[in-house]
Amino acid sequence: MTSRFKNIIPFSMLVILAIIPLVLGIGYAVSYSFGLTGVLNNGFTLAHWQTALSNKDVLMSFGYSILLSFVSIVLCVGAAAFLAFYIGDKLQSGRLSYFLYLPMAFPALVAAFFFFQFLSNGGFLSRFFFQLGFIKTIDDFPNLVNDKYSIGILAAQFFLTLPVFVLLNLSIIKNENIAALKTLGASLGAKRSQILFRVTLPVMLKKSFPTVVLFFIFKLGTYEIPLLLGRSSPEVISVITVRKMQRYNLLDIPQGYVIAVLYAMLVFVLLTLSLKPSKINMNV
Amino acid sequence: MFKGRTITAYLLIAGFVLPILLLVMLTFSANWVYPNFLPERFTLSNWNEFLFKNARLKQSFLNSLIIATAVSLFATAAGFITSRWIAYHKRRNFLLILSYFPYAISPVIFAVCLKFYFLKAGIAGNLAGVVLAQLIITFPYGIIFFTSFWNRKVKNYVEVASTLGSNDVITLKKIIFPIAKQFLTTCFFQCFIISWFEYGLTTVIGYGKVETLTINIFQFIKESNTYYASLSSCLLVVPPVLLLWFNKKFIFQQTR
Amino acid sequence: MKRFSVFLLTIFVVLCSCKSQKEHEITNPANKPWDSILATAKGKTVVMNMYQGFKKGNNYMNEYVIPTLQKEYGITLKIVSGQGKEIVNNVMAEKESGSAKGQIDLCWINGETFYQLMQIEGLYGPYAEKLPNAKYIDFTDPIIKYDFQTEVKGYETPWSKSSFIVITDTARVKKIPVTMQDFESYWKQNPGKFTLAQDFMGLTLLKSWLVEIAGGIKELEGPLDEAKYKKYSMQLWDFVNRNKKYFWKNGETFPASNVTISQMFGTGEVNFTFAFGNSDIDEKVEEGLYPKSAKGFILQAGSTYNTNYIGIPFNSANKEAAMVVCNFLISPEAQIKKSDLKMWGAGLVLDYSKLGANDEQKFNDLPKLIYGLPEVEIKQKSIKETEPKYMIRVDEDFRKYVIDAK
Amino acid sequence: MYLTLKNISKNYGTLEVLKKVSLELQENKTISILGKSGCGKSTFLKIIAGLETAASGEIILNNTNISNIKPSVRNIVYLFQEALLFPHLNVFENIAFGLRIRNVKKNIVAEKVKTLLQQLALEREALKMPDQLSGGQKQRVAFGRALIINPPLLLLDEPFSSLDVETRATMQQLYKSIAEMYNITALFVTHDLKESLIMGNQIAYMENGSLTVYNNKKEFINDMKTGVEGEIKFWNSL
Repeated sequence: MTSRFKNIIPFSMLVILAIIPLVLGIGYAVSYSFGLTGVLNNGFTLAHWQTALSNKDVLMSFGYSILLSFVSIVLCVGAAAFLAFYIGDKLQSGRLSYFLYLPMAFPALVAAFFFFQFLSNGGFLSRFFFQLGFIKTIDDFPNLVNDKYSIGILAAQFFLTLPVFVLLNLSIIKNENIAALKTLGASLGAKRSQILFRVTLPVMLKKSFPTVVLFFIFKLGTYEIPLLLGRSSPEVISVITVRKMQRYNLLDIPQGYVIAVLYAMLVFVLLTLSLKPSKINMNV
Repeated sequence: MFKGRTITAYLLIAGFVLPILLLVMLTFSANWVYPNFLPERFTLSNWNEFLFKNARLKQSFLNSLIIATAVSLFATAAGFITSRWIAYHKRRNFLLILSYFPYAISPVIFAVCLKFYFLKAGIAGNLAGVVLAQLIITFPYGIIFFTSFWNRKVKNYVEVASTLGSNDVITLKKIIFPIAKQFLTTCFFQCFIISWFEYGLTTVIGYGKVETLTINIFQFIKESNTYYASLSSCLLVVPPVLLLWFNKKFIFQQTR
Repeated sequence: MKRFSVFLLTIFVVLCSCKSQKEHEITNPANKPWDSILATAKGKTVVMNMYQGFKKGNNYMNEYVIPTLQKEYGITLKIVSGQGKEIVNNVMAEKESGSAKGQIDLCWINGETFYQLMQIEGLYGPYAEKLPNAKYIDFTDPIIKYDFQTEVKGYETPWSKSSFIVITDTARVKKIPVTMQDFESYWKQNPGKFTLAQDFMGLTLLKSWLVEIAGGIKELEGPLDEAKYKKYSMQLWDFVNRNKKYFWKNGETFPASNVTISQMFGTGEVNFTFAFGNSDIDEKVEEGLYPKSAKGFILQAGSTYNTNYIGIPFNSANKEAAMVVCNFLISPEAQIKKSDLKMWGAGLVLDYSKLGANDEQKFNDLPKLIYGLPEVEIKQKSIKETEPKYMIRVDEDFRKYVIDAK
Repeated sequence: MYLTLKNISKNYGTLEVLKKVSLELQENKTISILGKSGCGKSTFLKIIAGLETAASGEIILNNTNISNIKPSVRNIVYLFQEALLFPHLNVFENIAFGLRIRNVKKNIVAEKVKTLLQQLALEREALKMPDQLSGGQKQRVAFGRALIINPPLLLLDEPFSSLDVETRATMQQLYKSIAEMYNITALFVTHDLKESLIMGNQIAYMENGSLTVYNNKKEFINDMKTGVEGEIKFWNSL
């Protein structure tokens, strides 16, 4: 029937461009991690999984990535909520609103490069402080990139993601008619803090939850920013994967695929959790 | 109260504008020696080099442009068609999660898992391979983007049109396209930007042979060539900023 | 849905089962007469993997080599960033997928990279000694015959010789540390002013210290001796670990590349940087990056002296053109240009005595180093490279015992 | 008989939405179908329009079996609860749509649309976009858009349910006069008892996918399940 024929095109596009690459990519990683493919592999083995999982650096990398993404998201969500309520009207319309979109014109790589130029010991901020006489030598400037607390990475990600969440919050405030809900709360006798914690924030969080999880997933896979601004150890998941795959010790390569498989599983679980039916809503 | 709000707003905006200003400044700089805040002298030579001498940067700009255009055209069209099928499909949610996956996963990790097949197919290290690889992440984005378009209302419009005697082709031309126009352009530009910004996947599948602006930037950073890195950064940032000026919506994408 | 998954599974199984096919036994193009090689090479594009961290090196390639090759041989040379592990990885991936037409036609390699490429049979050869310009090279010279103690056997074309030196600023460092002990006391007095990179430069430094611990290169000659390596390397990691708190950023991170260290040396963030090749100081002083008080010196262990080479991956689709490029790069003209401080300032790989009088004159007319070490001094203190496995092990263990150790 | 529906059934999975529904309707008559929301009314209309396919049953219109004909060829117009005016076209073009896609000559289109605009009291709105119209105006445009192609059968799915009481009354009268003027044959679905009585020449009641067709209004009023009696009692008790 014609409708059947019509469906062939989207079906085959989905299969060819999305499903086959997915199955092939993950299949390859799985088979490599179990020693089934690869020049130096000879047959099924659990050894790579054992080595990778007993390696402190692999587990630390997962812990570090999760923590980093979490902190980064919390910072963004918190600041965005504050800004949306405090100066939302200024950001929503008028000339200023255009500037809010500026960071979205930055690729992660450029943001990373800029923050390196800005925050490193030889960077803009350090020079500025030197000129003002706050620091006497280059060594007085605190470590803000490749640093212990990942300040550089967090700064770059904050810069890139903050506008997204401000816009998200602004649209939720508008669509969910938060102002009316607040009035309603007040008329029912709620105090200001009660309105905030019992009405406004719960509504906002519930509405933005899927997007928050999605961004958490994005942050988990971030590559360029930690590559340039991170420390040698611990490394985020993408960086350690690529590094393990480019080792002098060629026998370490399967470990890279073990990490890739673990990461893919993590993403899948998070996606399934956040995309429960009817929660899919990309148009913020 | 009022003052505090104004100051906050301007501080925020300043934080967003500063990076562009400083990057632009670096492109005109020479001998930027510590601890001077400003370079010893300003020069046009970096731009001069780009505009008139260095064929490599120009080629990269062109490559980025070709790849992004091809990718976004195809991803928009394919995403539009496929999302319609998925939106009205029984297993809509399952298919959507499947589409989210390639979009949400780290492109560079996805790329190292796929590299083998690209090599096997003989399309690693060339433009076509990079376009295909980028399609693998932008096409699902297109699907996700358009699923909200194919809502009940649009379905009803189509039904009304058909009972009024309109066949599929006419409905597509006279009803669906006009209604979807805004969606289509927005999706096109967002895919364009995703592709324009892409680094991890492009470097793995493109072997570094397909030089795009992001690849250039990374090379310049590796060489510690701050001025050139800034210059290519500016080239990368300017088109999206222009788009922004044109229409804010076009660049509102899910920044990674 | 079921049908669909079966379909996918089939595709996957089919694709996986295609074992990488054995490359065809082609007749060695190197045996063809040079004229016919030249003719085949014409109009081809050669892709070269190259470490692009040397600005001058990039200029040499972009401004001299590429246009000259185009003009004289009709060959388009395309430079692509890539080094060491990346090259090995790419060649291996191509081997796995059985791609007959390789992505890369030339790569700039040496040491462990060469060793590994040979291990996976990733290089084409032997061809190097058949190049017409090979006559200028003394292939019996041990520094050319052996790449990190692995015999080259015509699988690589030597490109230049260089030696490892440490650079410091005499204005900032009054008493230059040479031994490990010197360094230890220097670090304690001047915390935060020293670091090493995770690339070949940093690894060479670590190997130099390994030699110092072992009491000289003699002890580490020959194939890697596990017992010896264990003994000395443990001392090395102990040395680094007990001192790293005095390193840049308290030794919690190490730059990915020495390029960063050179930049930081320029801004005064650190007081030492490293280089392969004596001309580095002159270049960077002239560029304005290093102060004029910059000075090179040699560590207690001596200056690791090696040759870097150019190899052709096994599956290059343009072997003839790649050979023509190799031949050009070892021509007296290209080599003398390369030694020119204004171009690159790399060490000549040709045998000086085999040059014609004309070329000899040209070479001697080149400007001399102002800030670098005298060539004689380096020669006296030069030591040969340890076996490649040392590099590989040091690389791994540096990560394991220092970077990842908490 | 002009329209005959024979044993139409439909199920979604195990849920039976329509159970062997049959119906007959004469030309130029309107039948009201009363039913609560979710009783299967909309599915029923969609099957007649060809937007959904029935599991079994036949649709015979003017002696032709149209059960397997594409909706765009059936010409049966289906009017939704919402007016569903094409948002990118103005009032004039919305009404003209059916003719435009049939490549009718421009001057004829202009003439016909103009007449309809007059009859629907929409002359002043001709160049407005849908979002500038009131609810009643929108529904009138939707009518005009349907009437212009002279459909052999009109399906109305609670077209006035979202309008306020006053507008609703006006629209009901307007529909009646237009139906007469254009000799319309129609199925009018509503959940409003009064409306069903006003609009239909004939009345039917749908519940849980089964349809009861009444021979006359008396029978309809007497049937307990329609709730008419309860309503009458309420008004009498006042």
